[in-house]
Amino acid sequence: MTPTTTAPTPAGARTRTSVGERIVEIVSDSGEGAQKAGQTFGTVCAKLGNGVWTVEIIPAEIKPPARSRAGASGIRVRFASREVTNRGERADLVVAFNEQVLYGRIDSGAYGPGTVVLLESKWAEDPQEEIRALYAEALADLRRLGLEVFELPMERACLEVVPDARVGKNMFVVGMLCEIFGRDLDKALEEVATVFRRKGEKVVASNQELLRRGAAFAAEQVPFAWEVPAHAIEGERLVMNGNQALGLGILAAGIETVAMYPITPATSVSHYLGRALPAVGGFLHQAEDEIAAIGFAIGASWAGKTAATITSGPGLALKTEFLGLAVMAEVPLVLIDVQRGGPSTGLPTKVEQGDLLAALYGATGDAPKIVIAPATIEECFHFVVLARRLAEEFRGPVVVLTDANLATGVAPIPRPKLDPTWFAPPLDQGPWPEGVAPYDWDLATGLSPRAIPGQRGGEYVLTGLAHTRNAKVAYDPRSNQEGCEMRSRKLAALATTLVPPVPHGADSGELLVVGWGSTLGAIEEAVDDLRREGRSVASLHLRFLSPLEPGLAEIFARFEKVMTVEINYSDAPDLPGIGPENRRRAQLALLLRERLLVDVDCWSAVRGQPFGPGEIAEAVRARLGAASSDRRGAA
Amino acid sequence: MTPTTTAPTPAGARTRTSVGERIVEIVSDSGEGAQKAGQTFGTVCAKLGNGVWTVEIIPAEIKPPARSRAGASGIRVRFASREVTNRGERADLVVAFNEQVLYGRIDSGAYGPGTVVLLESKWAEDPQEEIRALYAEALADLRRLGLEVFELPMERACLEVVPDARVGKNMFVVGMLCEIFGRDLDKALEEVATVFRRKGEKVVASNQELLRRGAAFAAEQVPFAWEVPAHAIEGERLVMNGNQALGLGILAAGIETVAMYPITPATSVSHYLGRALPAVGGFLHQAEDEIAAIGFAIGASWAGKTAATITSGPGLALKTEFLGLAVMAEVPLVLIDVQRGGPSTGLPTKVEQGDLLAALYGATGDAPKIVIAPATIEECFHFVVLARRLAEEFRGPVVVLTDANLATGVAPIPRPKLDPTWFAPPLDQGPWPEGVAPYDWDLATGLSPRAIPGQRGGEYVLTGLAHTRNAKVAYDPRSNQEGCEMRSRKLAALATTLVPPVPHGADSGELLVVGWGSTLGAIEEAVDDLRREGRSVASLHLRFLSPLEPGLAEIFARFEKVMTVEINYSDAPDLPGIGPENRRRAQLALLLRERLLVDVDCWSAVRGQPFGPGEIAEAVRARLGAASSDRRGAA
Amino acid sequence: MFGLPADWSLEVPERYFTLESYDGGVARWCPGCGDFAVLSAVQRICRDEQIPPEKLAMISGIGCSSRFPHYMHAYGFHGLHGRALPVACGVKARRPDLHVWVTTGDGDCCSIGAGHWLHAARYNMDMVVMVFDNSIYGLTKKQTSPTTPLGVGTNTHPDGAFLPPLDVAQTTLGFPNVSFVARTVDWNPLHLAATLEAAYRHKGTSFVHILQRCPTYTPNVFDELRQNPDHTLLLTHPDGVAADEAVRRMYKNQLEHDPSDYGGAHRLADRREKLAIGLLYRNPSAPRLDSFSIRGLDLTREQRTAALERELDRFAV
Amino acid sequence: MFGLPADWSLEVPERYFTLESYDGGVARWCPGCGDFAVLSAVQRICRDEQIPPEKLAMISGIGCSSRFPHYMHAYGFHGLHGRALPVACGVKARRPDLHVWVTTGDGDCCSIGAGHWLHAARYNMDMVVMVFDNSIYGLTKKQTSPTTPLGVGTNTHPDGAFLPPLDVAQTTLGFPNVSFVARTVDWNPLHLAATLEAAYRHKGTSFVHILQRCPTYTPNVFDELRQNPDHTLLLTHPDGVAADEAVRRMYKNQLEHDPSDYGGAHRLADRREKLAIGLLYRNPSAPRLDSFSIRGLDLTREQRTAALERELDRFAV
Ligand SMILES: Cc1ncc(C[n+]2csc(CCOP(=O)(O)OP(=O)(O)O)c2C)c(N)n1
Ligand SMILES: Cc1ncc(C[n+]2csc(CCOP(=O)(O)OP(=O)(O)O)c2C)c(N)n1
Ligand code: SF4
Ligand code: SF4
Ligand SMILES: [Mg+2]
Ligand SMILES: [Mg+2]
Repeated sequence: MTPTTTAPTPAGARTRTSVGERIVEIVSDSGEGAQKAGQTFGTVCAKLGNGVWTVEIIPAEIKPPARSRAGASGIRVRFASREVTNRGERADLVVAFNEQVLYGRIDSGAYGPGTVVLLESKWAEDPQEEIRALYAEALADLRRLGLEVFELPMERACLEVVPDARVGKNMFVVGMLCEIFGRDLDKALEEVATVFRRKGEKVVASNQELLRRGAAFAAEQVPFAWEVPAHAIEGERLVMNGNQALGLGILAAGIETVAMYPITPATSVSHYLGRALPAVGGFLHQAEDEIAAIGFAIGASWAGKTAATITSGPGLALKTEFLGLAVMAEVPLVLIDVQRGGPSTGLPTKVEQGDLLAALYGATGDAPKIVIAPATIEECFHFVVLARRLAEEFRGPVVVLTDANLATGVAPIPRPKLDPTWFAPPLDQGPWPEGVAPYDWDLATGLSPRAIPGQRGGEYVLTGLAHTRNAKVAYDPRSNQEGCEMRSRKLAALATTLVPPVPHGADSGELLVVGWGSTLGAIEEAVDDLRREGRSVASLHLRFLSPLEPGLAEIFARFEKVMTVEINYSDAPDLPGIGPENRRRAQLALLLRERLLVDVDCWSAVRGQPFGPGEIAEAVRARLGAASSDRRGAA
Repeated sequence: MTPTTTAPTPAGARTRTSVGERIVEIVSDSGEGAQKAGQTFGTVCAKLGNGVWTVEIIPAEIKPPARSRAGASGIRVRFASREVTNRGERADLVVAFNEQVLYGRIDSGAYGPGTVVLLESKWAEDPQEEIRALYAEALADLRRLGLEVFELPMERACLEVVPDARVGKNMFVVGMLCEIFGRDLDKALEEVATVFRRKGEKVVASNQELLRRGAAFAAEQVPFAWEVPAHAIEGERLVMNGNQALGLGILAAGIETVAMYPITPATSVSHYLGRALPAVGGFLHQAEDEIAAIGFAIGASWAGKTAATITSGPGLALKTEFLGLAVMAEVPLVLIDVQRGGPSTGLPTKVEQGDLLAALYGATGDAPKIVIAPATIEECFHFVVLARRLAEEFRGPVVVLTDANLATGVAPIPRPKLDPTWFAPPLDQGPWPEGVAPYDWDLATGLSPRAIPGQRGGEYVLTGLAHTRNAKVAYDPRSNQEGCEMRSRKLAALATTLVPPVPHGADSGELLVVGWGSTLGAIEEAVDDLRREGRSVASLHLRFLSPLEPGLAEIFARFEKVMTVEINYSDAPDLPGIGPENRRRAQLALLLRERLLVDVDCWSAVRGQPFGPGEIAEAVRARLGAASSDRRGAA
Repeated sequence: MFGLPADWSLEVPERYFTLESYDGGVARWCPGCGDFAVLSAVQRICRDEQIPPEKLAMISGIGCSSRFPHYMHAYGFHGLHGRALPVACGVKARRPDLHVWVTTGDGDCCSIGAGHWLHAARYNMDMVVMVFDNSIYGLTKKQTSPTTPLGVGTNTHPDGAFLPPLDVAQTTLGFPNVSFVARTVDWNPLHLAATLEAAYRHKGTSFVHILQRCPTYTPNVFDELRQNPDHTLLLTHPDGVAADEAVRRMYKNQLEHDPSDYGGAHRLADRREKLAIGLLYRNPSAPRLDSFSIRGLDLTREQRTAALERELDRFAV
Repeated sequence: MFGLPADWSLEVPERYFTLESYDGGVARWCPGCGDFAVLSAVQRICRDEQIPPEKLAMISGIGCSSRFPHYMHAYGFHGLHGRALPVACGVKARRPDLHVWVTTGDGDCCSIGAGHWLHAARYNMDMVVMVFDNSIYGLTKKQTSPTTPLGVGTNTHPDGAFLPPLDVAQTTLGFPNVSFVARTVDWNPLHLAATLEAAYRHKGTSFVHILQRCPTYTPNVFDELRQNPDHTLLLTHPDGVAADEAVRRMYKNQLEHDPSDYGGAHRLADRREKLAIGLLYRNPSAPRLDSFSIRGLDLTREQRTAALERELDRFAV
């Protein structure tokens, strides 16, 4: 981001530069409250009308030792004069409570030349010589890398207000940021009051004082100031992460039974539901394992209560057999998979879009099912509502694929206006119409009405064995063929109700970037940037992966080249031994190639990190044949 | 099959027609020994130099009631003047102990106009009127369908030798068949002696007498006689089914630990191993479930003992998570999946090739693994030997896909000459070379040597988390990318060692039929028949599904049209609402389309039955646009 | 109750259910299979209790015994091998009005289903769990089960199992929060019925260990027991399984055992001496997960919507 | 033994292992985590027993405690959540020369791993199974485990669990063919070490229930126990866990309990009165599956080839 305008500021000598957006990080040892600081600052920005995306930086260990390189705990706040849809790339400003935690962040590419670091300076005077030496060494390293470091005695300033700086520094930092970005201090003080409400007046007062001091401190010690003007927002906004949005979606869909087994990064959905589901009259079941969880949900659903189960990669693997049963026996079910890095236990806290093929093809035999992927936090909410309806209308499981990036990203979304049709309808216990088979398949659509236990006259025995429309076990040659046809036809029927997606940027051109899931924001931002450079690029984002949205062949035909961008593994195209016949491609690319017979290329990586718009743009430039330093793409 | 020559026979008035092949079935209520009769007759044919394929007809229930339509228990014997590779289609001759069991067989298309039925006639005089009526009705039905029925008092003839015909009829039938087909009775008597050896001389003598009586009875009562000349066979032959071949392959590969959980149709492998594995010093572990079974095998393999686990569809689903671990942590493992009808519990005893995509893509994240599929009973043996070697050389799991058709088909195969290199090498317990990492990946091939517990200096901790070449857990952006690349590269490395497959029939032409697994025999027979009709058709059979065999694009380019024939589900192409963009295609077709961007068509069905050459030929004719009664293919 | 049309309950008294009301067609087990006896007993209880067939949820795994639901006229769920109990818990969690009966086998329950077995006992939701113990894998044709006695050859262990069998009742007794464990035999229809009746009446998860004959694969395992009634010990108690006069006459060995005596139950469950049949243990006050899971079922749509708006409020900025 | 080069055994006496020989690098548990104590105790036993590091197979599932193998210098297998025991059994089945130690958590073992827990007890292969019971899911950040006490709020049950906790030792005792069950606490290093030592010496599957502090998520659950030693009952017996003088001095409540007394073990396992620590139960003669699984390891290549030819012969026509 380059500065756009320069405006004089009230803060004395400094000029306040107006910019379109800024990325700020607060990093520290864990337990120092950096995350609360970032959330508070982010909320203030959101309230003032900025687009905001915050994401927590979580160490791999639960309590890593202090001052450890891999142990950074913190938060990133990206805010702008427009909607923010992703975490962006390099930070503009970092507040760090020690110098060691910066290393891990640099390693993952979060900082680079130009990043400004406000660094706690007390380590320079540490009684331990080793620490002083490490500090000096790090300072040199940082500067060598082009970071602009300001050493500040933040902790000392805090100690003037509180006896233990560990628990006070964070609001001090919020004060600093408010000053640096010219935020209305009253709004921030109000927010502090809300955050600490439950802890009593004394705590509120002391934190408000810290905030004021921080602001004063920055005014004195920080030699720059920025402004990120707000944009107009309409209507009420809610601030949440994607997992909370999923949880709220469950409530709004009237899903009253959720069965799960804890697994990162899906667990926080159930943390939310642990409290919220009972509040709306539902029940959260923490089952003994993932198999029991899906079995429980299927049982509840068969008994007429639409149910959901929530998991991540390894848990999805365990649910494979039951997922096949839900397809075969046509039991509505919402299965949410918050994807993490794989294969196997993989990267539990990191992002990947690696479960698409497993969701589609994991079950043995032919198990057609609906698979959808929300692309934004707002869609996390609405897609659960959609999934519940699809599950019941199409009588089968609906897999909702989100990922760790959506799960942990926090942003404001418009407050949904609740619609009574979202709720699951009340349990039908009226008599079952005589003569209607338990699988009264409509030959054209494969759809059939469903008898719920308790409905007189609807008695039937659900089975995972091949069966007739009367739910009778049948091993004859026709019944299995018919059942498979009927279940497959449901997807075709659903597809006829979908409309073709609309490309972003342009309707035709040199290259079309195709994505799905959480990469939407970064891809579209990249496309916008590339188009501004004059490149003939557009993007298309798919929400329905099964059935695929219609009209793709027609859209693809308008572009010279089509390429997916996905956070999953693909062989780099130019490796020795890799040719078009044996290249293992990214997962959506595989699907599209098979269906459309179009030479869909892909650019993907499995680095456990969301893509930033810059690296996507870079990859596109490389594929377009422009000058690029990285022809190998992500590999 | 049309008669080829006619020769006078010794048996008086009848002429003995010489034919290229015959399909004979013996059907009865379960417990009447039909299977033993068929096996005995098949063995006699094999010994005399016929190609033979026998397959048991097994009712869905364990002990269905007598004279029930769905309860047919029996056997089919197809034998010919050449190798027989599949069960063929309509039977030429049926021996039936009651008329009711014929219905189920007719239903599955096993009989049709021209099939000759030798039917037990006692039911015509049954004391129960109902039975007499059923018998009469069935006779009428059979004749209406064009079957040629001969009513014979077989049971009465048996009762002259034994007091209970239930346990004697079967050898009587063998005698009849020997006479009808002009088989050397001495060979048959010898075989009877072998079969009943353990039951004592008296039993042998009485069964031999029954055999003689049967022969005499047929000579008197059966007004026709056939001859199926033998063909030259070289070397010693073994007669077995595909599951026994897998079991023997395990022994020959030196796999000394097999962990399984019973599941049809894989279980009979372990029935064989239950006795045989200890005999060669190995251990069969029946685990508490499929997850434990694969975990046990992985543990054994990590400890240096190459291990196998054997399962079918639902069990494969349960093994998904551990399979991902074996890929991620690079543990050699042979996983045999004897495919059955799916999805879900599906058709437990019936054939399907429905697990290909689940094997390839079932595990979450990117889990590249080797997948191979034997196409014959002989290959069932050799592919296990191959799988063990590949698993160890490429340090990961190898999935071997067979199916219920191979599992139950019995045929003679050349006796394998044991090769010492087939055996797993002895446990290496020498010191581990200093400085060699536990995953010392070769950058070009992804291969690395493996330390075995007990090797001094090789200590490392295997993990399913993302890890470095030092086996250290790593969440940094590069390590996961590198690990994924290395594991994927192994497939590319293996592919370079493979040679392109060779089409059967012709090198170029109008249509190429592509298959995999147990359909080989039927497809090639169909291609031969079609070529004899003058059609420009060839076939290609793949054994390696992952990595795919090389050179396919080049081969496909020589044909106008390519079409897979698979026993799994695909949408019929001409259904309303189904277009090329959303047609759900057969599994190998999907793979080939994605990789080669060739418009590979497919013809498939999920009727729980192996394909016969005739229906394949018919499907090909339909796709070639020739006159056909069934344009919808298998749907 | 839950979305029932208002006129529904009025209809109930007009209906009378006979044994045929529960008949789901011809059962296809082998002749002489013990499963038939259990089917009859359950149908009888349903008739005696006048349970509307649509209120029955018959849930099973996979195995010969797990075909049970197909032979009942009722709602049935013939699911996956080993997984009947999680499904049953899911059904019961929010449908307290349904009568849940679970059919499972010694392999289905004690081998692949072992984890769920333990946890379902712990959850203690109100349902009857019938464990059909024929000491073998029947449906897959004679493989060793965890209950196969030593010395019985099977297809996977031709020389017999390596380890002594587990006893279903005894092992169940060891599970946390277990509230009802009884044992009976299929060949004593009166005792079988009385045991299932007691199980049905218990509020909680009632495990009934049923020794079940499999003439096809384990024809002789119960020979001694069946030929000599002295190897059986009939447990009697006013709080136990009601033992008919006819049953009492059959067994000379009888013991009054208070089903609240957990220690005694443990000792009696041991089969090495005699086979104790009847109610081994019952704890009517063990907590039930379904008493928690039904919370909120009574909320109206309006209450739920209001609560949902409050939830949204929490995220407002 | 199995494919060892002939000179191998000669080398052994020359090596001496110190504690450092088993050091796998800095352990990364939270400060104050009970897991550290167990790690030290195990390293000490390995040193005392002079087990070559390459003969150690440290196997775990997933959880905080399951990181154990990473901190040992040894062969390690950090596998899947809940699945340590099947892997361990597979290792031991054909490698009797390896010393197998299993690390598992209360969630790993008693929840997702429950089926394997029961069956591994039944298989009774020679290994030590350490169940780290911190009454919580640690790694995934505070969800209810089957051992979470009532009243302890978690992220999935903010008002506490619905059901009373299961006790690991007590439940294990109920499993068929179980041969060794002991209990100890991480905060008594002497008793911990003595208990693990006894477990190591037992031939069979030795379950050690370790109450383990998790200062991060369940800081207070053991407060009472730790503050008042009178809530602990020290089990003593010549066949039991050797109790050091120092340990004896700590606990005023002591009981001589014969570990062969199964009924007594059951009663003592109950934690409602006092926490009994020490050896609850041991049965050295319980059959072991590994005594069967090793059969045939001594066959030579020639013998195996000959047997294989015989197998082929059976199919000859
Ligand atoms: C996941 C899975 N594994 C294995 C099977 C095969 N299978 C079906 S029933 C059964 C065991 C049956 O034994 P049991 O539970 O004792 O019931 P029984 O037939 O004796 O009544 C097995 C292993 C299956 N259907 N699914
Ligand atoms: C199949 C699967 N499900 C869930 C998880 C997530 N997970 C990892 S550890 C854990 C529980 C840890 O609790 P515990 O076993 O008590 O070990 P602790 O961390 O307390 O030592 C869970 C649920 C996983 N890794 N894999
Ligand atoms: S095999 Fe045994 S359990 Fe199964 S139906 Fe037959 S007799 Fe009953
Ligand atoms: S969370 Fe608890 S169990 Fe895990 S390392 Fe920290 S203190 Fe130990
Ligand atoms: Mg059984
Ligand atoms: Mg724990």
